[in-house]
Amino acid sequence: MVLLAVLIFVAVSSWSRQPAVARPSVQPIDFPHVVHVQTYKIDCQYCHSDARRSEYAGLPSVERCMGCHKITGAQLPEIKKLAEYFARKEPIPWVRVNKLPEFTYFPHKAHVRASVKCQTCHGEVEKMTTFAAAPGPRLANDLLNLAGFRPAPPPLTMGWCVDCHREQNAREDKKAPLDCVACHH
Amino acid sequence: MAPTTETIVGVFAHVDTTVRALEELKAKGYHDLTVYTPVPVHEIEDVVERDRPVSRVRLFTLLGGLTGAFSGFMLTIWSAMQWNLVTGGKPIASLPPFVVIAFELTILFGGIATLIGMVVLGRLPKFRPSPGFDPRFTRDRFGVAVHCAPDRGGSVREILGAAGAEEVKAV
Amino acid sequence: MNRRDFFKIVGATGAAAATAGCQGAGEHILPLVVPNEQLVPGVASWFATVCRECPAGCGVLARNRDGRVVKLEGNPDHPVNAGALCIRGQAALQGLYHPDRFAGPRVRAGGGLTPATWENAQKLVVERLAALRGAGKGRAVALVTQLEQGSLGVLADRWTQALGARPHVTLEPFAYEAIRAASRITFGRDAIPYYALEEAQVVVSFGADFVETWLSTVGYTRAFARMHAFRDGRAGTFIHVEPRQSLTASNADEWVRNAPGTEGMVALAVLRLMLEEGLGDRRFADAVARVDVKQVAERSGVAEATLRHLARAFGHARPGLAIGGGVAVSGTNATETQVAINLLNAAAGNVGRTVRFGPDSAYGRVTPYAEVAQLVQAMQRGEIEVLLLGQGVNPVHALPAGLGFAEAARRVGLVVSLATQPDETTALAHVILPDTHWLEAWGDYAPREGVTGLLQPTMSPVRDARPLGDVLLAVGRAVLGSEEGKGPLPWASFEQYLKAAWEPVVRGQWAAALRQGGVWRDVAPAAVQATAGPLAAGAAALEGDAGGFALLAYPSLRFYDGRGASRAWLQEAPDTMTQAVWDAWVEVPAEAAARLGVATGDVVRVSSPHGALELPAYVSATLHPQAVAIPLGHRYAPYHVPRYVAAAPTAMSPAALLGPATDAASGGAAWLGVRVTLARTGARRPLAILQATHDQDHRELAQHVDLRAAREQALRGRAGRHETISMYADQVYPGYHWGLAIDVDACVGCQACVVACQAENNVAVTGKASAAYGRQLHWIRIERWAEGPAAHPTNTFLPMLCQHCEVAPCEPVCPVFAAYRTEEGLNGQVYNRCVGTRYCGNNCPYHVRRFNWFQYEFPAPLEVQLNPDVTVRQLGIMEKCTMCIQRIIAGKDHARDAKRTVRDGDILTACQQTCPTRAITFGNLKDDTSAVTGLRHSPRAYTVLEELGTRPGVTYLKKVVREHA
Amino acid sequence: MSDQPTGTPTFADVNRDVLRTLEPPGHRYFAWMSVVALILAGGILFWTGQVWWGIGMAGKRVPQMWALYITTFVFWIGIGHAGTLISAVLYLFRARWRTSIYRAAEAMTIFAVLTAGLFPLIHAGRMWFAYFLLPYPNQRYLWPNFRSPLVWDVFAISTYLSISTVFFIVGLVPDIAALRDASTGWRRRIYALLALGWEGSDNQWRHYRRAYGLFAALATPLVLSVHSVVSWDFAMALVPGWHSTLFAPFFVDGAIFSGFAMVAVLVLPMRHFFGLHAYIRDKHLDAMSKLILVTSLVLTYFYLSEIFTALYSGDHFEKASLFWKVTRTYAWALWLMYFCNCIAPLIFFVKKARTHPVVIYVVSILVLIGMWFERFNIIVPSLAHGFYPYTWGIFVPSPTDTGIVIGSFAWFFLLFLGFIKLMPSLSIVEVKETLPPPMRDTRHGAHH
Repeated sequence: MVLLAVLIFVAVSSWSRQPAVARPSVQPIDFPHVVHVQTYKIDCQYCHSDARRSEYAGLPSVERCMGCHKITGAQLPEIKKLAEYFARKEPIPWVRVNKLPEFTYFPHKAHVRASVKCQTCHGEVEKMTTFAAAPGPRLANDLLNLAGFRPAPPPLTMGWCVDCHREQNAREDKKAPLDCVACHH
Repeated sequence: MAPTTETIVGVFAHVDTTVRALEELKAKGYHDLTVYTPVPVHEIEDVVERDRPVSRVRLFTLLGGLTGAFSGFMLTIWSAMQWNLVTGGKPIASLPPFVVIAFELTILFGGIATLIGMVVLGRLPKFRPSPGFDPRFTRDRFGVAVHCAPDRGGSVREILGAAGAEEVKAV
Repeated sequence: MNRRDFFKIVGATGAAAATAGCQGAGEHILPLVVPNEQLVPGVASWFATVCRECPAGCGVLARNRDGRVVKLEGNPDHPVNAGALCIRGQAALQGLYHPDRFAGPRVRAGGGLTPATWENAQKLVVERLAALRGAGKGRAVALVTQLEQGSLGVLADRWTQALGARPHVTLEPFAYEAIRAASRITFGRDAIPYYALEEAQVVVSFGADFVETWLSTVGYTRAFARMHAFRDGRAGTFIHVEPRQSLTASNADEWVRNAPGTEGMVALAVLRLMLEEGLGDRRFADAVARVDVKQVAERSGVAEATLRHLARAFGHARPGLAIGGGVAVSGTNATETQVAINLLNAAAGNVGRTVRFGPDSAYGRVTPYAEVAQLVQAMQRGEIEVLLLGQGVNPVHALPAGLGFAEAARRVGLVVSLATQPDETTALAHVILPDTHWLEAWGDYAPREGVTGLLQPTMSPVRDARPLGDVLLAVGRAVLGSEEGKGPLPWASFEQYLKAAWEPVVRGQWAAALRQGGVWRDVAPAAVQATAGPLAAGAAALEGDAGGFALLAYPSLRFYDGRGASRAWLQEAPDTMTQAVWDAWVEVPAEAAARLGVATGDVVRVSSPHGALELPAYVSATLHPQAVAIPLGHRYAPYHVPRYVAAAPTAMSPAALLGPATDAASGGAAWLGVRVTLARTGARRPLAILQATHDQDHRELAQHVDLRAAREQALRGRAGRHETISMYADQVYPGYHWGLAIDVDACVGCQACVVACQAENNVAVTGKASAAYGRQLHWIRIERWAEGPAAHPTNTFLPMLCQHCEVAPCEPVCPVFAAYRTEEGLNGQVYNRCVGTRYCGNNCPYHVRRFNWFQYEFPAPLEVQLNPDVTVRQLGIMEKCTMCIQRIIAGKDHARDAKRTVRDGDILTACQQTCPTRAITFGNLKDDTSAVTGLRHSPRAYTVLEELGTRPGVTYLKKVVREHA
Repeated sequence: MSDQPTGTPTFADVNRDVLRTLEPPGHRYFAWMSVVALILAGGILFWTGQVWWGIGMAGKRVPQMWALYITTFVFWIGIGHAGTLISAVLYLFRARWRTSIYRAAEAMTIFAVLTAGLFPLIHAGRMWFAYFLLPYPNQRYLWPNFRSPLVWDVFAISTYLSISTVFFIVGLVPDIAALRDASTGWRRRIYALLALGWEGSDNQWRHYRRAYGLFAALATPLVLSVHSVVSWDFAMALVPGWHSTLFAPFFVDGAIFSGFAMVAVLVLPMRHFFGLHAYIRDKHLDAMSKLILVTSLVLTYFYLSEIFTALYSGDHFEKASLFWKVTRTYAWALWLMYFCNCIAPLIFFVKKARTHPVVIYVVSILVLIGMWFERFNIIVPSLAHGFYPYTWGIFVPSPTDTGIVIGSFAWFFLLFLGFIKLMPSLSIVEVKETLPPPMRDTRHGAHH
């Protein structure tokens, strides 16, 4: 009877918990990370320049994009779109891919300082033509847990963060906080 | 089916007659008996249980209880270790409160084990009524079903009849 | 739970998207088009400016996150407030993001105001002005603003001259004209001096409510703390003379209750006795020769012994200081009273020492009330065709009804209001050209000689508004028909004008001046000679039923003259003395209440010769039996009703009861001028009073120690301090151990911390009904605990917040670890884990945990103010003080960048940061050198409800009471 | 069995009489049913509103973070106890008079616990996260705080519910078999399924009897533990008026007290409407009355010692809290409680009263009221006058919490009404056991 109750509630839990969203993203401009990162070897932080100093990684200003694209590939249709945005002095309404719940505080700065690679959380962006993520809690995981198996928690879930923090603390002299209120306040 | 043994049922209206029949049968060396009673009657039990061990249900209970107690402490202490969160300045593995959990689980597991024991040993659930059964046995009649070699049927009827069965039938 | 919620601002500000940072909630994220070097998304940048909520002109730092201002803090470099900010300053944000703010120009069509374009709206004004000018009737134009003596004031003067309009009028309801006049009479100088409280040994205040509103509340409260707090070793004496036990009176070591309007004679009697005792300058003997002490004692109700004691205390002080303010110097005899006070100072030789002319207050520049009265008369006579009213002025509400401003205004052809949000005065306006909020504007303001603060826009305008300066320039040029660069008003914008005006001062150092928040220099005290003829101050003359009660109409700590009342934060912050929120009340002396048979909450009809007011009674044992008191400035903003209060009463401010009476000598408005009669209506309007009782029932929550004992302990240390023993091992703190120390001796109960916390931590506003039912959400509260005789209690103010106990009762009862102990000594509260069993709330002996009974809303655009670093709590969640965990995290982060550990001062909690008296200290208890550790081991240290063994992380320091108190 | 007036019912009579109670009900029954259902619907509506708009809909506040819901929760848990006590403890003591009422009492237990179980959910600010209290492995690696009495509750109550249900079902099996053999058509098929093919063979009986005894042995400590745990919700807290070692026995006794009152309230009408006077005899009523009387006296003793400790301890907070309770806002509730729980039952010292159905019924109702108010008096006034004078305050119930509480009673009676028509509310088997087994030979006449 108790077990039954548990099962029901676990099922409930999988939707009632706000997960990290993961949607196939249709971007206003078809931006290929693969080209920028692999072909042109541009460092992540060249564009996402706030990561090292801010809670947010930040997006490149349209001006910065134009910095290269005034010349580079200016004739390509997607780049033309970019140019139009710039001409209209409008921000590009990028569609959000990674988002943590509102009650979770995730500072990029601290993680960059601890020299965590972007790919650790965002996946192999350098191989992505369209950026996507498949994170978030899944009912399957809870059920497997319940059955006694311990599947690795999917990316951008709490358990996943915690695993990494614990590894860090176990290895080097790092002090990755495991305090609840470090992230939830 | 070709009967290698036959079953003869005697239906009784009274306890004392039933008891007499049982005594008689046992004396005559019939040990493969099934007794149906609407309620447990100790006169009958005395006869039936005389040469049988006590029910083993209690072993189930004991094991269940122990499992409960153990898993109770395991769960609480182990899960507390998962985060080492201090509350109210108390130690991580603060046993006194955990005793409560352990106790409740002891009872729970013990109870469930007992149920299992009863079902398993009592051969429940039974999907098809056994041949000797008669609906009257759950109301106010007592039944004695004797399983014997086909050739002994006659004497069994005799005994039952003599003991005062209202009705004797072979099934 | 919307947090880091940027997108809504786009709805709020037209141009936001272009200047916006990048983190969007939900679907879209917007990059900057052109990077703005000042704004790194997710990193706060600070802009220095000047608070214009009242004429005190404190320096302010605005915290800008992702293009929007989310918090105000005092500017530590500013000489007036040195980092502190008062409750009204903290709440200014709610003026910036006020839901009722005009979204753009409005023009009256038919009954109501309809939106219009700037062009059309301005055209209306321009045409009218041009016509008048053509007809040579420039005098029919009047410009009224709040006190603007900086560049804007000068521009306004230029503008009026250029158009030949009437001289620019600055309107401040409380202008302390009596002090000016008295200075003229006694010292021959038309100014309001600087009173150096910090250097006085004994301060005798005649109604000067400096903790609430007097002149420069933050500045003088700071000064008071330095002169009075035991902490700084001065432990000076403060004596307060007032008929009502105001917040300031509660902070006095000795509160002397006098009959209303008799402060003047009391001062003279004290002076006479002082001279009789041979203390002070004999030259003033003949000035008080005719003062009959016995008669004074009898008329003022102050015992002769008390007068003598005052005289001795004041006479022996080296130096002392006598100040006058509040009701005492705003009566019909205000100037006489202030003259008497001046003489006290002169005779005691305080002039030049604690009374300093030179760094004179900006209040001295306010247009005299007499001229305002003349303007109103002119309006009545229909001589005024165009009346322009700047923001911050609301004469219909704030000026005595007897002046008849409303009627007069109805006779004006075109009333142009530049207010930012609707009020009683805009209701009469024909055209509204919304001014920018001061947080969006350029400008400068000099609160006193030698200190000039600079205002700069701290964010892009929240609404479609234009600064007054720009409007004046545009309109002026249009009227004069001159174009940009030419004529008397050549400047393209006020910004340009300001920079031009400042160039000679800053000489290229503009940026530096902006960063500092202004420029300041020391001003040498000017030498003045005191002269005095024979004096015999009488009591204030009050019109109305001789048997009635003197009406004490006093400016409210929270609303000043009503400017603050539209802020929900201020409405919900309790008035410290009554602990009432969300409503006005009439303070009725207990005797009278008994006679009328009214209890607190019964509606009473207060009638004066000039009007009547129906207010719930607050029965007070301390108020003088011949007086009733009503705070000024109470009103509701449209969005408060019915969201926070059931219905809006017609009027709540005593201004409606006051006549045209003035103080003859100065011409200033007489706030103490009428007697009123009380009548029971039978109706009830229960007040939302947050504190159940002011008697702490021997529970030693607020403790005090005698001055002598305190001195002794300070030398020898305190004997017999026992540590509470525990069955468990003490907690070990691997890193930091945060702690808080609160000096009850320093706390004056100004409530600034309450609103600061509310602003910092996204604490919602609940409204009157909820607050009355114990559902308010403040994380910190200021309690008033009264001891001694009911009619004359000693009040102690106790800031109460989460005690962050080491052995916290709230933690073990939480079934899901939502409440737990962090390894840095905080009581963590994990909102997203909380299920809402409220067990912790029951089990907290201090009852400082707050529960989200409903889903509380932040009406747009107020949600733009929400602090992105703090979760907005959902319904059904328990919340409480976190010691500003987000600031702790930020502080540790910065320290780590600098490759060091956190030091004292790296982290200031919001409450500590804003406290004018530095009563709150945050720090690391593991660091023996930190201030908080020192205080924790002070002989005055104690913890609340110590016997429960909760081992709080918050230490309190006992209030130090003076022998004669 | 000398006190049996007219002829003792035979085994067959028992079957007949019990089966009679299961005959299709009359319109009166349905009228009652629909009234109850209507009230329940109201309660559900209020609950929906509360979930939607927030706990604020209920009259809770600082300082009464808990109020009517927990009050009623404890009340229902208490009610449950009598059932288990009758079926388990009295079974172990071989108190034969229990047989005719224990089935109803057990059903009551289960329904009471089912009702009580709702309240923690209703009470929680975010009940949709209530599963956080359950220990199950999850991706967050988070577990409940086993130091919290609320988690003890979760375990105690779910265990209690499970065990009582098992106990109840096991007790039913032989009876259902009897129903099976007495009924026809679809009913027969259903009962056949539920009877698990019970035949009453000697083998089944011997394990059954043993198991039943063991259940009783397990249920006895359990029933004592459950209400102790519930009492610790309060005793573990710091609040003056809660923080007392007295609470566990105090609550258990109160529970049995109120439980028996509820049994009387349920059984007396059954006896009347189903004409079960032959089975529920005066001696049963007498025994129940005596138990109510005894528990009442014990309770009175606890009340006195509670007051005594508050006074004798010299603890300022305790004393202040006590004086406030006795004299201020909620004093009426306190005195009402004293009357209902201490004075009213004293009438059972009169022998006639002990067997007079109406008297018993009235007293029982009073006791139920009294016991509900006991919990109210423990929770609301204690919180109203706690450690911190600033937040002293008065709780005012709102339509929502009142409605939900009333709804919970409807829910309980709905379940019970359903039960008495679907299941034998008298234990056929155990009643038969108490009857003299049929003997032909009168020499064995005297039964032992």
